[in-house]
Amino acid sequence: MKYYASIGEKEYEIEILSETQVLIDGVPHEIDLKVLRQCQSLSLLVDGRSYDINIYQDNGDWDVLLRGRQFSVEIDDERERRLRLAAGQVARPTGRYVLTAPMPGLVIDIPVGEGDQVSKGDVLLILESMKMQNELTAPRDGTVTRIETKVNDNVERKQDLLVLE
Amino acid sequence: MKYYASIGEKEYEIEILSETQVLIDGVPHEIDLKVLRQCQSLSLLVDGRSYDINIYQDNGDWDVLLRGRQFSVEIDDERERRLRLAAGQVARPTGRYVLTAPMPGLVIDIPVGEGDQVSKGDVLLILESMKMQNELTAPRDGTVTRIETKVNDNVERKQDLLVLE
Amino acid sequence: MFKKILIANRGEIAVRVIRSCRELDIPTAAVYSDADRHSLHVRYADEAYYLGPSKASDSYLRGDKIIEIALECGADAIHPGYGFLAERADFSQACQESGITFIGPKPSAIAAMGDKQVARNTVSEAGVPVVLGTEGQGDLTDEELLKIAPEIGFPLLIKPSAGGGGKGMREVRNLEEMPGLLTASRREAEASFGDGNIYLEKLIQGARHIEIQILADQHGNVIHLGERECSIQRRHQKLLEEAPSPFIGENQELREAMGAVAVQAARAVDYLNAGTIEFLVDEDRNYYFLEMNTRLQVEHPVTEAVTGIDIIKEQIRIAAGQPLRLKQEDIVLKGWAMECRINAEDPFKGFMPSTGTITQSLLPAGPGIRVDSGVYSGFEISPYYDALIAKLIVHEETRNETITRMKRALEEYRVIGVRTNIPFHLALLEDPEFLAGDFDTQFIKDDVPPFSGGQDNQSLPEVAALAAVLAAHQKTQSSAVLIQGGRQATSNWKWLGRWERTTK
Amino acid sequence: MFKKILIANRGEIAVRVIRSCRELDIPTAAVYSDADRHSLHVRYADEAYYLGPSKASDSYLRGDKIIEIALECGADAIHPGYGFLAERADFSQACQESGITFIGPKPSAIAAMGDKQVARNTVSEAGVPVVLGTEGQGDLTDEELLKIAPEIGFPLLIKPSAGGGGKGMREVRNLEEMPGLLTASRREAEASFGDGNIYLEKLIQGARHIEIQILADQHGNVIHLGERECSIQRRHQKLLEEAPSPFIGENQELREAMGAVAVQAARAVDYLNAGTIEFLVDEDRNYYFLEMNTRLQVEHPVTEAVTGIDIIKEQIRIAAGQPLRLKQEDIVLKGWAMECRINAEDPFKGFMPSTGTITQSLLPAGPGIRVDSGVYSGFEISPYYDALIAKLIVHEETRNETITRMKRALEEYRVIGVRTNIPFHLALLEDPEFLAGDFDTQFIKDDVPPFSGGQDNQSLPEVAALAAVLAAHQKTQSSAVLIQGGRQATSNWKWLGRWERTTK
Repeated sequence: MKYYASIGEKEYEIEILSETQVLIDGVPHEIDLKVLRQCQSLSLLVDGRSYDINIYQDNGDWDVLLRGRQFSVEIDDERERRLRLAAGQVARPTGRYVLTAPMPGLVIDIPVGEGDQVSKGDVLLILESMKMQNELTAPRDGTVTRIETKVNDNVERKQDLLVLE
Repeated sequence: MKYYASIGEKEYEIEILSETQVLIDGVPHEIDLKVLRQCQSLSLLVDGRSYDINIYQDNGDWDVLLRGRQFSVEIDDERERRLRLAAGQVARPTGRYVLTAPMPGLVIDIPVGEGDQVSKGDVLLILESMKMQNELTAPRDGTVTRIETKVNDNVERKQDLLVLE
Repeated sequence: MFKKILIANRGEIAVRVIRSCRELDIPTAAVYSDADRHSLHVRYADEAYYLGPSKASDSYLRGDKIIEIALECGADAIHPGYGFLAERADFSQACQESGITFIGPKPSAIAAMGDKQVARNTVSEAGVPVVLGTEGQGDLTDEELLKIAPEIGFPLLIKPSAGGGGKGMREVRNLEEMPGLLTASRREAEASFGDGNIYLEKLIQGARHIEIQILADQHGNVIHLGERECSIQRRHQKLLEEAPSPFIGENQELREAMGAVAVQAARAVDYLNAGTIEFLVDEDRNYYFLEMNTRLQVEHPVTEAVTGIDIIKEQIRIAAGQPLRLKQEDIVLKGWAMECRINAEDPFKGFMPSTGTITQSLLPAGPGIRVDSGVYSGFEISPYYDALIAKLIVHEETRNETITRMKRALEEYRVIGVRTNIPFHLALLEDPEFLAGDFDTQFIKDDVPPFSGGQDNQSLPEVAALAAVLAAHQKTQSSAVLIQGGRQATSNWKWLGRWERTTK
Repeated sequence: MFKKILIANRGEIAVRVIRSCRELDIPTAAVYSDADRHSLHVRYADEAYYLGPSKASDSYLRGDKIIEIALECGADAIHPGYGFLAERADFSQACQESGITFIGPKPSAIAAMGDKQVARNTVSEAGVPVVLGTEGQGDLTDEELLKIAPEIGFPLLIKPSAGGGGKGMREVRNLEEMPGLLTASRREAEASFGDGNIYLEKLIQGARHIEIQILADQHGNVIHLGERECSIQRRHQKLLEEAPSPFIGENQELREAMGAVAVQAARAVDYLNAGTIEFLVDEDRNYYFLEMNTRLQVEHPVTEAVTGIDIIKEQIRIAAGQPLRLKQEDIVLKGWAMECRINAEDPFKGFMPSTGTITQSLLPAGPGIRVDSGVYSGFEISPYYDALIAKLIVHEETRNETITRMKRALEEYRVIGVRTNIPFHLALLEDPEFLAGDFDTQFIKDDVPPFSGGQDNQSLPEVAALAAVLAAHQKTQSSAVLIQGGRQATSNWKWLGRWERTTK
């Protein structure tokens, strides 16, 4: 089975040949995986090199903790990739973006209005939580099509705040 | 519901009145119990005093870890106790005792033979494990009625070794 | 000695105080809000009493209720920790009136130093140099502050009169952006300290934040325990502290001069118990009094490491009327110590706070490692309190060795379930300027994180990709059996799905 | 410096060595047996290679295979830890012949000191006092030993010529019981060290076991790092060690005299790297050479705590040919340190080893606490290796403060799933004679454990009974619902049943 894993700009083609053999970008590697349930860790040996890894899925991507570093990995399998290539789109879709509250908190300010054009990085909303004022910013350019909260609202984690299109 | 809990010679009569109220030897206490699953602990408040407790069942008794101390608690409920009192026996039965291996290991010596009379504390068997020679002793007086292993046997944890009656 | 000490705080610092009390064989009483019944300070204290709803203003800031609980449970002393009521003169006063020892300075000293403006006036009069600002001009309105600002000159800082820890602080680059920042600062100050008063202070460019730890007993003895380097800050929040300061280094003369000035500042307000004099030190080694924190500091452990002194035990002994056991000449700094504040925040997403359940917390261990934490595996982080989940302190012979030990510890430390700033610290510890000790308070830029996310080891991203693929592979295989795997492979992989459910 | 270090060991000491290597930025290679694929040393090393079956003689004692792996993976040095191959001159020799640096003494010094009989001869000739025994008489048969025994006089000790750590040692009170004890001793020595040779030594009554840590470099520098008190032993296995020794205490003259004799003993065999000279000290402060351990000791961390030196880093630097960074006069002992060995054994059942899965391991933390452990939550303890699962080391200013800190740490430490000797240590730390520093090597009696199981706090048994009843209550209620509890109670209690299944 062949997979495509991306970390930022870098893509790896990884093929699982057996429980102990993989190809990474065509290069064969011996692996030995031991799952340590109780401490939610993987002990992975790759050609004798030892890695102690914590991994979990977050919003579709895989989050990997390794030597104190954190990597977000996007994964496609062969079929998914073929489908997307056939459809002519290699990049992920960029359509509607719903800004949700990353944590419970108090809405302090909404410096944008419905219909506003915003650029990537613009502050969309200020949320107070854990004694800090946190600026929630636009992940890309777009238009604010809907605002679903107001200043002084207490919002829950994952609650929809506004929509960007 | 009323229970009788014994630690060594000392017995406590404990009645659970509600989720927040108990009687210990007739004295009322306010309790507040919080179970912390992930770390297998109980946080128990008793009249405002805080105790962080680990508890598990081992061979029928309850093992309680509390401030680095370990207590083995035997528990009877009201019905069990009534039955036993009616049968005229307050103490636990003393019948057949099967010595089992407390850990995997190698049988080094069996200084007793079938038919031997032994006293409490006598060495029944020497088991080598974790680089130590461990003496397994008689928990009470009795007669060795059966020996189910021999010197140089590798035994598994909980395997029957010999019977005392 | 005290019969019982109530700890009017939560989190790591409450646990820290409980530990020292237990070692002194003094029973402790914890207080807790709705959000904290499961917290470590409740579990580790000898007694625990319910205080109120989760919001700090309804619980940990309720001095009246805390004193009531202390009286009821027979506590004859209260340790305030840091934050919350630690620098409230009225609370110290109320304790005194209730016959309870407040483990900290007298109300008069808190008032004199706690109001940053009065403090600057006081020490200035005692001959200690201060940075230009609006001290001594009372609580000014926004209008008045906007008028004075150009006289001080930009850039300048807006600072809350009460409290510390960088909360409510704002840097102002020009007059235009100042009104909005004044509003934001007052709001944050009000939320954090229950006091919206603010003042202005000139921002010294290229300055270092270096502070001196003070101990003062009831018998007129005042000593200092050397300095801490606290210039590594993001938005005026300290992130990493060390002792000694690499800027002072072998300059024993400067160390002693600053120590002497700090003692002088403490004496100026008849100071009692542990406190810290914060200085700004410019590139020419001129130092200016910044403020005095009339309480224990978050970063006190680095001083404990290099001096071998348990500062909290000293605080308790001082409060009980005992004279200091050590004289100034007994204080010898040994080795080098560093503290990383581990916050529940995502360094890859603008350091946004991260709430949720910590499904696993695996602590680093071994030589020279200390962890002060208020969390554990299964702990739920609430949005009500700050993001500090642990402090990682290491100690070794030299600064370089301390840094490599810290990196080792950060790599061992695992927090799963919430994001932490551990990757930020690791990157910082590989920064050449940081390694050279060449940094000021502006070193950590707000918009551009100075770290690569761990590009030091080429193979790590590849291994991360492989691990993610192995995990994803299990997901896509409906039977959860690897291509050539058998029964064992099934059970080996099954956990992933299970754990996913747990962390969702 | 070395390109890569292979660690020829397992458990806490392998992890300990990996940590220092990582801090020195030297890649590490672990080796593991079948029983250890999941062990912490495999997880924390940079590389890990399979060695063989679980039995030590098929894996960790296979020097040939270990050298083969080292050559294959490009390791240019091997750290042997303690036990296993650490004191095998032939292994040190084989390393040397393969062009691999053995991080330890030269084969000649291991041979001279490793054979306890030769060692006693050597140091005796160098003018160091030794205890009466059969040293220098070669490997005697049981028959010969039985003949010599009455000349030495009873009580006496049977000791293995190879190895240390109390394994294979037997105390003999009279001639009658001696033949059986000789057999048992040889068997245990053979199993532990692959060498069944033994010798006899007079047992000095009321003696203390005090040892001196040595460091010797390739440039002729030999220094000592002060003493460790190791008299708290059960069946000649050390259980608790401290530095300094309360028996030596302020007697700087005795400390220096013993230190000088230790240096002299090390020089007598042209010693290199870290080593320890063990002494017996009688009530009149006469000290006798007992043996030299030509390796790292289990209890090295107490010396690290009071000196601030990382002994493993020193070992590596010495092996790499670097001169010692410190001179004798730089060694200053600061504060007091104590180590409790945490063993998987049941102190309530004759200290029987306890195997199984550690379902939870919650470490103590906070100031002055160090844990060196090779286990973690979910770790399965195998019957193949020794029962040491962790070392808990604490450091404070004075002995009394160190003891109260240790008690606090032991109370925080939770190991669930296997029994540990933590209750034993807690009881020991409350013993008046121990607190007074008044004990010898016979202090811990074999048959009567000197502890009450925690009767210091009257209410603890009552609370334990209550907790057990609350847990049992859940079990007896078929619906798992408390009498007046609702949904929340159900979920609150459900875990107990679940966990029970896990630990069975």
